[in-house]
Amino acid sequence: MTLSLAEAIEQFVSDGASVALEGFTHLIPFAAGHEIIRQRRRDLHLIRMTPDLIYDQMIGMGCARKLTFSWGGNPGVGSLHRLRDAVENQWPNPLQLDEHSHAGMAAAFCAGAARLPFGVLRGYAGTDLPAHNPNIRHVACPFTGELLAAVPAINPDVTILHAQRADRAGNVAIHGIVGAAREAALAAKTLIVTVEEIVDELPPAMNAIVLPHWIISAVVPCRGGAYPSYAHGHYARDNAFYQQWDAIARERASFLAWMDEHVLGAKDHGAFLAGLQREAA
Amino acid sequence: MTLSLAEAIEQFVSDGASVALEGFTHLIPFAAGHEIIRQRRRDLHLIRMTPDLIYDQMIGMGCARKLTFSWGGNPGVGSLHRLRDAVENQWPNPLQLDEHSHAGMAAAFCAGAARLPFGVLRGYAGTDLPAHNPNIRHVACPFTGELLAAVPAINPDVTILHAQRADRAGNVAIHGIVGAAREAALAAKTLIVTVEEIVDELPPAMNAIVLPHWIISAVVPCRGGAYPSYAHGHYARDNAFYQQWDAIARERASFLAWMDEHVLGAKDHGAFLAGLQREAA
Amino acid sequence: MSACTRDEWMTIAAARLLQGRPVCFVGIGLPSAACNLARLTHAPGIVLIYESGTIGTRPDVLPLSIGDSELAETAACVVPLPEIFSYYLQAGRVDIGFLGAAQIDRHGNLNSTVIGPYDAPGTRLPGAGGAPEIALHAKQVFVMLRASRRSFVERLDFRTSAGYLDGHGTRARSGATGGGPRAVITDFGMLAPHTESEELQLTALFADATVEEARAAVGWPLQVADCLETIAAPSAYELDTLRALNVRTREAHARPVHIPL
Amino acid sequence: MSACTRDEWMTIAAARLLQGRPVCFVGIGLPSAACNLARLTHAPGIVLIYESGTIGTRPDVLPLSIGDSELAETAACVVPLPEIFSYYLQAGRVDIGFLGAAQIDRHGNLNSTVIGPYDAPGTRLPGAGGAPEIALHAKQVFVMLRASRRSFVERLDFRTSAGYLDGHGTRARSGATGGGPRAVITDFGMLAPHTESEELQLTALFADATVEEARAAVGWPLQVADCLETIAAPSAYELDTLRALNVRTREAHARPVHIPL
Repeated sequence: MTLSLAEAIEQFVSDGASVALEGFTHLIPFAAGHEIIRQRRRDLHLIRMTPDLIYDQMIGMGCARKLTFSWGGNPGVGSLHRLRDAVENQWPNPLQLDEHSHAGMAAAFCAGAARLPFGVLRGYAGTDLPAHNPNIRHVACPFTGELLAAVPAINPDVTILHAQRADRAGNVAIHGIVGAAREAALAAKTLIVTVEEIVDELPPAMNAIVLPHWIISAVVPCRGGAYPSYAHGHYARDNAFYQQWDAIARERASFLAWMDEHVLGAKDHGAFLAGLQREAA
Repeated sequence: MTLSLAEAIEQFVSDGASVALEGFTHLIPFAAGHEIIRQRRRDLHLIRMTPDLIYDQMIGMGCARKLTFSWGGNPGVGSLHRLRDAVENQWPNPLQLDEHSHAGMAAAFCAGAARLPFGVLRGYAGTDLPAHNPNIRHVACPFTGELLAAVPAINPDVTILHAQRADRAGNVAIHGIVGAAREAALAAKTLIVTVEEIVDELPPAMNAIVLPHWIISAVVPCRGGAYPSYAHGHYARDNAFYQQWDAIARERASFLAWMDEHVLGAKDHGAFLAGLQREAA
Repeated sequence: MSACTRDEWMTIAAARLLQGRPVCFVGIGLPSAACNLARLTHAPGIVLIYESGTIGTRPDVLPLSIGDSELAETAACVVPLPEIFSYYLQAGRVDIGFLGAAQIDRHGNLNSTVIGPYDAPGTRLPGAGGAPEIALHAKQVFVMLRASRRSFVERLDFRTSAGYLDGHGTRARSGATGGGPRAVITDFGMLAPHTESEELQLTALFADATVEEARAAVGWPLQVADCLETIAAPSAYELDTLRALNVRTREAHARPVHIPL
Repeated sequence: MSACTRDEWMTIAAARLLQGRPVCFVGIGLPSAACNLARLTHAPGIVLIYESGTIGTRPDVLPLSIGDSELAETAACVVPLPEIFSYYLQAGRVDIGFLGAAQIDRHGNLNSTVIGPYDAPGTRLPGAGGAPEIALHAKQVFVMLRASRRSFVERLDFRTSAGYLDGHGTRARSGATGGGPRAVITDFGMLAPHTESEELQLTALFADATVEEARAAVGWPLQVADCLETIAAPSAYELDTLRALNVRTREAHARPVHIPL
């Protein structure tokens, strides 16, 4: 089913929902995150291995009550200041943390996709994480007796991905770095995919993953939907923007002013991109 | 490392070893199985989801002491008569069975690839398999208390695959139906891959999997190495041969005569194929 | 109606059960024919999955094996086998699973493992394959099996996959996620479970079959449902489509294969 | 030797540790520079894996993020992230893992989670990422970290990943599969664990650094190994290659990006 982004968020993302916007550095669904901010969703349980700028923005705008994550920084730059402000100072509201390692969270997504109640890994040994997260437990191998780490499955109410292409039947193909996109998609109760383009036939590609149309609730055409992240083969990551964000997000006032002008002040992702282009010119 | 097939089997497959020749209907490594028969390996623990004709041949020729499997038939035709003769009449020797469902064996290969001691699934419920296989046990979810099925990891001493292509660095690409080839490859202590061709660059393909060169012990150029199974994009499955096999393998004498003439009597896979071609002409 | 074989009638009766856009986990043989017939006639949106990992296949001819290249070439996507079983079947994404077997009992439990004792079998059958978990997880299971007193038995030699276990809700209480066998399509008509006892009853007959024929072919005292339906004879359209599919299939499989020398 | 910065020297010293064709699990920053420098100089067969799933990458410029497209474009293959962590790292297929951190203690345990109490942190750091399992499974771990009394501490605020735990074999007895931190490359030289106590000792100094400088930068009473080596100054070839790589990287990252409108 093809919807506009506003329709898809309106219809499928409700206050209080658990929401995973996945994509590992690549194909981060920025447009969808901005639309969630515009529609002023509240009390979301945000799930994402690497929160990145889009969760910094959603947290700073007060959308989130809880964060499940494994690495919360600005990749290659430093801190996510809004995430820090929420954790260190409860601004704009307290944020509950469900903190994992990448390996643990990957196991949790895989368990979710398989509809198993828990995932197993050899992990977390010798770390303080289990002492602070009751979601990290142990399970004994019924053959060897070895104790392994266990994490509960992640099954988001809604997973949102950005992809390069869908075909007219609604099958979606992603290539390049895929992260945990497939597992997050298959673990979800509802799956929304924004795409760069809709094509007659999906082209062959190395290392591609394909998601069949009937597991997808909505396909949303959204050119540039991953910017300032990137879409392999379509446009590059705007590393400069990631660096600029450090200054924008450092103070509450500059953050709010920027969000007000660029996100709330833009009616959609096209207007957001046009605004940045005007500013650059 | 590029070797001849005879060298690879000589060097890496020893009597008593656990050996998985994988490939689900597609890309079954017939040439490698025949070479194991020619080199008269004994007491092998054979592992394969769907034993197919190649294991029927290896079992009938006395290579195997144990079989881990989940479906032992001639696909689309009927029984594997040599497998049946071994189980029903211990001919040419007794064959120990470690019997699973596809889902259970897939979980065991995945656990093996991840070097976890066991795999978990919701499976085997209400079946008599656990009563006859001590390798099917249960594990309780540490979060919900639910009892799930558990199987021990499969880690073959040697996995052998057939693939369409390797590049000159030894990276291997498979496309089309892949079955549990990737998991069987990554679960193995030693991995041998026979390939249709060696190319400068692996072409992009839908749904392809790529195995990096450094997990592979030997790449063996072997055109037609999956025949009478098939290599997607290279040659078709010889369904007629699968049907003829039913008559060849039904009686011990006709089986032994055929193996003697076509496999033991051929110095390598090229000679085997040439023999069949002469017979067809 | 044209004259037709019981296999054709079974196939057409099964195809008619597939309405809308169900996701079907398909086995080789009659189920594969039934699912593709449904796709080519009244259910073009049906999604066919074969355990080889091919999703959304639209083969022009029927596959001989579960992993024919035709299935991959016409698929929306092909995924590794572990993914089909964990992320699709176990995840509850399959609406209808088709199963065959060597034996079925009155509660729809199936045997495809051995005739005789497991450790000293009279006949060793191919084994479980995907069946135990299809039986467990598909929202509905359809069984296709020709009837005889050797196949429809009072007591299985081995339970390979679960139907309703001992009936009377034992399956649901065991925690099985799927709905169990909703229909058994056989060569005299159809059986379906009684609402309470979950014992398979005769619910429909082919127009030219009789209750006596059905009872003679079933190894337990077969009950007849309160409302016994008659299965309409194949239409010319159904039969022509099925026969054209079978002709294409035979032609394709008769083409000699080049030995890759 | 040309004059060089301590960062350059650290990078070159780390690169020299990578001999042969090791499989390296690489992090962004100094480790990424060191691994690619080794690849471009004495170790062309080195296999670089980034946690984004790119295997065997040969980037022409250094990535800014762990998931830059350059890494995918030049990779032998790209696999899903769960596969990198389970089928490669956990499976013991990684020879050398690189880690950084905010804090390290005398047994090579690392903190990248919080400064202050976990529930009321003074500084919330990014967190674990791949570190706990890299620390656990890589056959050897190399740590790259500039030294100060705030980073080389007597006691971690939080243990994010395991080094030698409390030393004296506690790591091995805990069942960890990998070998632990074999070297800490810092801006005065290198530390390595003592054979028995597993306490990090000063084992090598850059030619222009002193034991006093090292001791001043470390928050525990730093022991000096019986045999203290001097790390040879960068060769012109090493330094030229590294600087050319850094110039290419700066140029590539300075290119304005087209807004996809």
